[in-house]
Amino acid sequence: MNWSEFKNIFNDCKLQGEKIVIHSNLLKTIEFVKNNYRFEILKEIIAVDNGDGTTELTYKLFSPEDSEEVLISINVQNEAESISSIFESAIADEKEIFDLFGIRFNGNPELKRLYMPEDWKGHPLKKDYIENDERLKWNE
Amino acid sequence: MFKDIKYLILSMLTVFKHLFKKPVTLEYPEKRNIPPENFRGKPVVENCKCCGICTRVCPSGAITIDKENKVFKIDLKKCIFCGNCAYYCPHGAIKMSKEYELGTKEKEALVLNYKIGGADERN
Amino acid sequence: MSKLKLNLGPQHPSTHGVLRLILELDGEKIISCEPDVGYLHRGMEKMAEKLTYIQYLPLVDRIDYLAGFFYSELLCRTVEKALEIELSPRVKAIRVLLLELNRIASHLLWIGAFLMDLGAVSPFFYAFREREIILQYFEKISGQRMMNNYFVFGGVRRDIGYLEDVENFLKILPDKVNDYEKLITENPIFLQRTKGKGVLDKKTAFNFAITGVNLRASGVSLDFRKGDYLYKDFEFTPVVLEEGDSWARYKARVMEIRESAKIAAQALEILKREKSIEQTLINPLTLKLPEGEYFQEIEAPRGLASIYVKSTGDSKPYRLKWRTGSYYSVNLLRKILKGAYLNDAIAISGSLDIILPEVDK
Amino acid sequence: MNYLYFLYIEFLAKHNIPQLFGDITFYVIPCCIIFAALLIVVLALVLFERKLLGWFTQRKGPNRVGFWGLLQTLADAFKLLCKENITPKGADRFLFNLAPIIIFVPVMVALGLIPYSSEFTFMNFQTNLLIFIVIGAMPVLSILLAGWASNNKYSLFGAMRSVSQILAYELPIAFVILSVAVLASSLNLSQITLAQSSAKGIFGWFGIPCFIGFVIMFICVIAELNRCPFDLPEAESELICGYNTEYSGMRFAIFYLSEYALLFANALLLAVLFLGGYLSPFGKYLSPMIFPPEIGSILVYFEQAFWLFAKSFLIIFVIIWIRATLPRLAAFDLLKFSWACLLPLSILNLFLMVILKYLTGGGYV
Repeated sequence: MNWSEFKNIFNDCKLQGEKIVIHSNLLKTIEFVKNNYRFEILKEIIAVDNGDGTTELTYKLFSPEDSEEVLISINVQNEAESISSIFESAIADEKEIFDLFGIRFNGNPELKRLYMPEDWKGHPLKKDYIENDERLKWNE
Repeated sequence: MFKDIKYLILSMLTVFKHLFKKPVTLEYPEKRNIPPENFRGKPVVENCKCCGICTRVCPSGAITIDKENKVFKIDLKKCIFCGNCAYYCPHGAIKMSKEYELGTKEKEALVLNYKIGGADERN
Repeated sequence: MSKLKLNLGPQHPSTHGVLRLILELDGEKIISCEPDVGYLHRGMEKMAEKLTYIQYLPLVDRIDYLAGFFYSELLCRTVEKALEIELSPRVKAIRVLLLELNRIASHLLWIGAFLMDLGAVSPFFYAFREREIILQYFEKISGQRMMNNYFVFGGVRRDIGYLEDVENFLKILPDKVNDYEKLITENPIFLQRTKGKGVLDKKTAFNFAITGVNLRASGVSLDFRKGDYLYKDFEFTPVVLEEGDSWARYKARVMEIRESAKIAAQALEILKREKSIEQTLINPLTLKLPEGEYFQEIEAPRGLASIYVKSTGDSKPYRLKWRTGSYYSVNLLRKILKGAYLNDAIAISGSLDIILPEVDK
Repeated sequence: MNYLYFLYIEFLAKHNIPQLFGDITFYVIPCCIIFAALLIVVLALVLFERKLLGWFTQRKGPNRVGFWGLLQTLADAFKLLCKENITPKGADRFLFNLAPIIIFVPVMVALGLIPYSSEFTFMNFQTNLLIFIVIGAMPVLSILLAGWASNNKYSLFGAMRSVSQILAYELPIAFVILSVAVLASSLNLSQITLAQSSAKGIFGWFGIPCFIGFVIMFICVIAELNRCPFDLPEAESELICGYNTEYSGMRFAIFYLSEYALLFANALLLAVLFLGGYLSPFGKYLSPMIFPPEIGSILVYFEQAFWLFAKSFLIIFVIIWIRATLPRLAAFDLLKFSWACLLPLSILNLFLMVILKYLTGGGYV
C-alpha cells in the first residue's frame, strides 16, 4: 500500500502515527482501499468518544494475501456514512456503535440497538453518560 | 454402500469398547475431591496490618476495613475468589483456604468479619 | 408462501448460550434469519473504564470462559509492550504451553457440543473426559479450573509445576483423538449431516470478517500465530482445508488439536531446558500506561482476538475495546442459514463454534 | 387356557357364584396380569436404558435411589405423579387430554397378542399378526393430536415430522410381515413360532433365511419408535421435546412410559417373528432335564417365557447401543432412505421368500 499514490488521490488526509486521518467521503476511501490494495477484511471498527462531542471512528483493514494492516480514522459528530454495502461485517459493528455511542449510520439495513433493550435511554459508553447508582461509585 | 456399513460397525465397536471401562465420575457427597495445594477457596485473614492494599487490588470491592473498631470485612457475595488480595498482600495476612462449600441459609453469614490485632475470632 | 416466524429463542439447548435467532420459515426451510444478541452483555468495556489494570485482569478470563488464558494474555501483553518489559524464555514457554492446552480444551468441548447438536450422545462425554484432565491441571497450577487468573503483567503468578501430568496427557491424547476420528469422521450419518452443508466460500468469509478455524477450513491459510512474538521459535503448520463446509470445519479442528499437542510438546522441551524463571513484576498500584493507543492481537480458538487500549496516562484506561471471533460468526449466521432446513441450521450454527459470552462481551 | 378356565369356574362354584359371572371375568384376569407385568417391565426398561447409556459413556448411571439404583424409575414416576398438570392457555383442551390416552391403549392390545408360551396366549385368533400393523399406526394419531393441541410451534414441527416419518416406515414393515407370513404360511403368531421349530434350535428360526427382512424390520422398528438415529420428532437439540414439550405431570409420564412400552412390544414382535419366539436356542428345553418330571412340565412354560424375554432384551440392548453411538439423520435424508432404499428392498425380500417357499415345496410347515 503506497502512501504517496493514496495521498494525491485523496488530498485532505494526513498520516498521524500509524493512522490515516481523513475528514470526509469515508465510503469512497474505504471502497478505493479495498479494491485497489486488496484490503479485503475489515477487522473491526473502533469508536472512541473524544469528550468534546465528536467521536473518532477507526477502521482497521487487513489484506490476507500480503498480511498487511492499515488504520483509517475519521472524526464524526453523530452522523456517519455506513459501509455495510462494502463489508457486511460492518452491519454488526455499526449497530454496536449506534447502541453504545449514539452515532446514526445512514445506509445500514437494520440500525437498532444491538445489546441494550429497545427502550434504553442514553448511550452507555459516551463520557457524559451518568449512572445515578451509588453502588457503582465504590472505586472512585 | 459397504464402506458405510464398515464405518458404522467401526463406530459401534468403539462405543462398545467403553462398556467395560471403569467409570471416571466421582460420587460427590460421599467421595470428595481433595483441592490441590494452591486452590483458591474462601479467603481467611489473620494478624492483618490494615495497610489497605487489598482493598485497592480487589476487582469487586469485596474487602472493607474500618480502622476505628478494627473490623476487617470480606463480603463473599461480591468476592470472585480471584486471589488478587492474597497475592498482593505484603504481610501474607490473607490466605485462600481450601474450603469451597460456602452455601448458607442467611445472607449475613456471607459477610465475614475478622477482628484486627489479637485473636481473629469471627462474630 | 406462508411465512412462519419462529424464535430459536434465548432458552434453547443448542445455541451454546443465550442467542436468539428470529427465523422466518416456509415449512422447514429458512427464508431469513436475524440474530438478536445482548442477553449476556456484562459491559466489559464500560467496566474497564472504571477499574485499574490490575483490578480488570481477573475479569478478563470471563470474556470467553472456555479460553480464559487468551484474553488475560492479551491484556498482559498490552501492558508489557507499553512498559517495554521483556519476558524470559521460560515465561514465554509457560505461556505458550498453557495457551495451547487451553486451545485443546476449548476444541474438545466444541467436539462434544457439536456432536450433541447432531444427536450423538457419547462423544460429548468422551470429549469431557479428556478436557477434565486439562482442567484439573489448570486447577493445580493456577488455583481454579476456568477462571484461572494466572498470567500477571510481566510474567506468571507462580512458577509452573506438575509437568508430568502434562506429559501423561500428551501421551494419551493421540489415541483418544483417533477414537473420535473412528467414531465420527467417517460415520455415514455424520457425513450426510455435514458434507456440503453450510458452505462458506472465501469471498463471504472475507466479507463477514471471519477468522480462525472457520476461515482456514475454507482454504485461506491465515494463522495469526505465525506473526506472534510468543510462537517465534515454535515450528508448526497451520491447518488448511479446502471444502469449507461443516465437515471441513470439524476436520480442521481435530487436526488443530493434534497441531496444538505438538506445540505443547515443544513447549515442554523448552521448559525442561530453561530452569531459571526471572520476571520483573510491576507494582500494580502505581501502574500507569504512558499516553497513547495500543493494539494487540492473538489467535484465539474461535478466531482473531484483539484488544485496543487508549490511555491518557492515568491508572485507568480511557477506552478499551475487545474484538472477538464469535462476534462475527454470529453475524455470518444471517447469510449462511438462508435456505437451510431447520435441523441443518442447528448443525451449521454448531459447526461455527459460537460462544455467546464472546459475542456479548 | 381352557384347563385354567375350568379350574376358575370350579373355584367360583365352591363359593356358589353363578357361572355367568365366571365367564365374564375370566378374560379380565389376564388383562390385569398384563397391565401389572407391563408396568414392571417398562420401569425396568427405563432404568436399563439409563444404566446402559451411563456405562457406554463411562458413567455410573442412576445409583442413588434404592440399592444400585433399582427404584430410580419408580421415584421418577412418583415425582411425575405429584407434578401439576399444566394445560397451556391456547391449547385445545379436549384434544390435549385425549392424546396421552390414545397412545397408551394400543400398546396394551399389542402385548395381549404375543404368545408368551405354548399354553399362555390370550388373543389367539387366526390373524393376530395383522393387528400389529394397526398398532404401529396408532401412536401417530396421538402424536399429531399432541403436537397440534399444545399450541406450540416446536410441538407442531415435531408432530409434522413424526407423521411423515412413521408413514414412510410403515410400508416396509407391512411387506416384511407379509414375507414372514409367506414363510410360515399362517398369520397366527403361535403358528409362526411353531413353524420355526422345524429344524434344530437356531437353524429353524426365520432370522436366517429372511435376514434382509430382519434388518429392514429392525431399522423400521427404530424409526417407528422415534428413537435415535431417527428421533426427528423429539430431537432434544432442536425441538426440545417435540410433541410432548407442553405436557407435564402424569400426562408426560404416560407419554414417556408408552414410548418404552411400544419399544418392548415391538422388540417382542421382532423376537417372535425372526428369533423363534419362545423356542429355546438349543432345540430342547432345559427344565425337563434338570428338574423331576412333574415340576419340570410346569417350569417349561416359564422357561419358554424366559427365552422370549431374553431375546427381546437382546434386541433392546442393540437398540440402546445404537442410540449411544449414532447421530441423528437429517429430515430429508430420513424420508429418502425409506422410500428409495427400504421399500424396494422389502419388496425384493418378499419376492425371494416366495421363491424360497416354492423351491422348498412348502418345507417350512
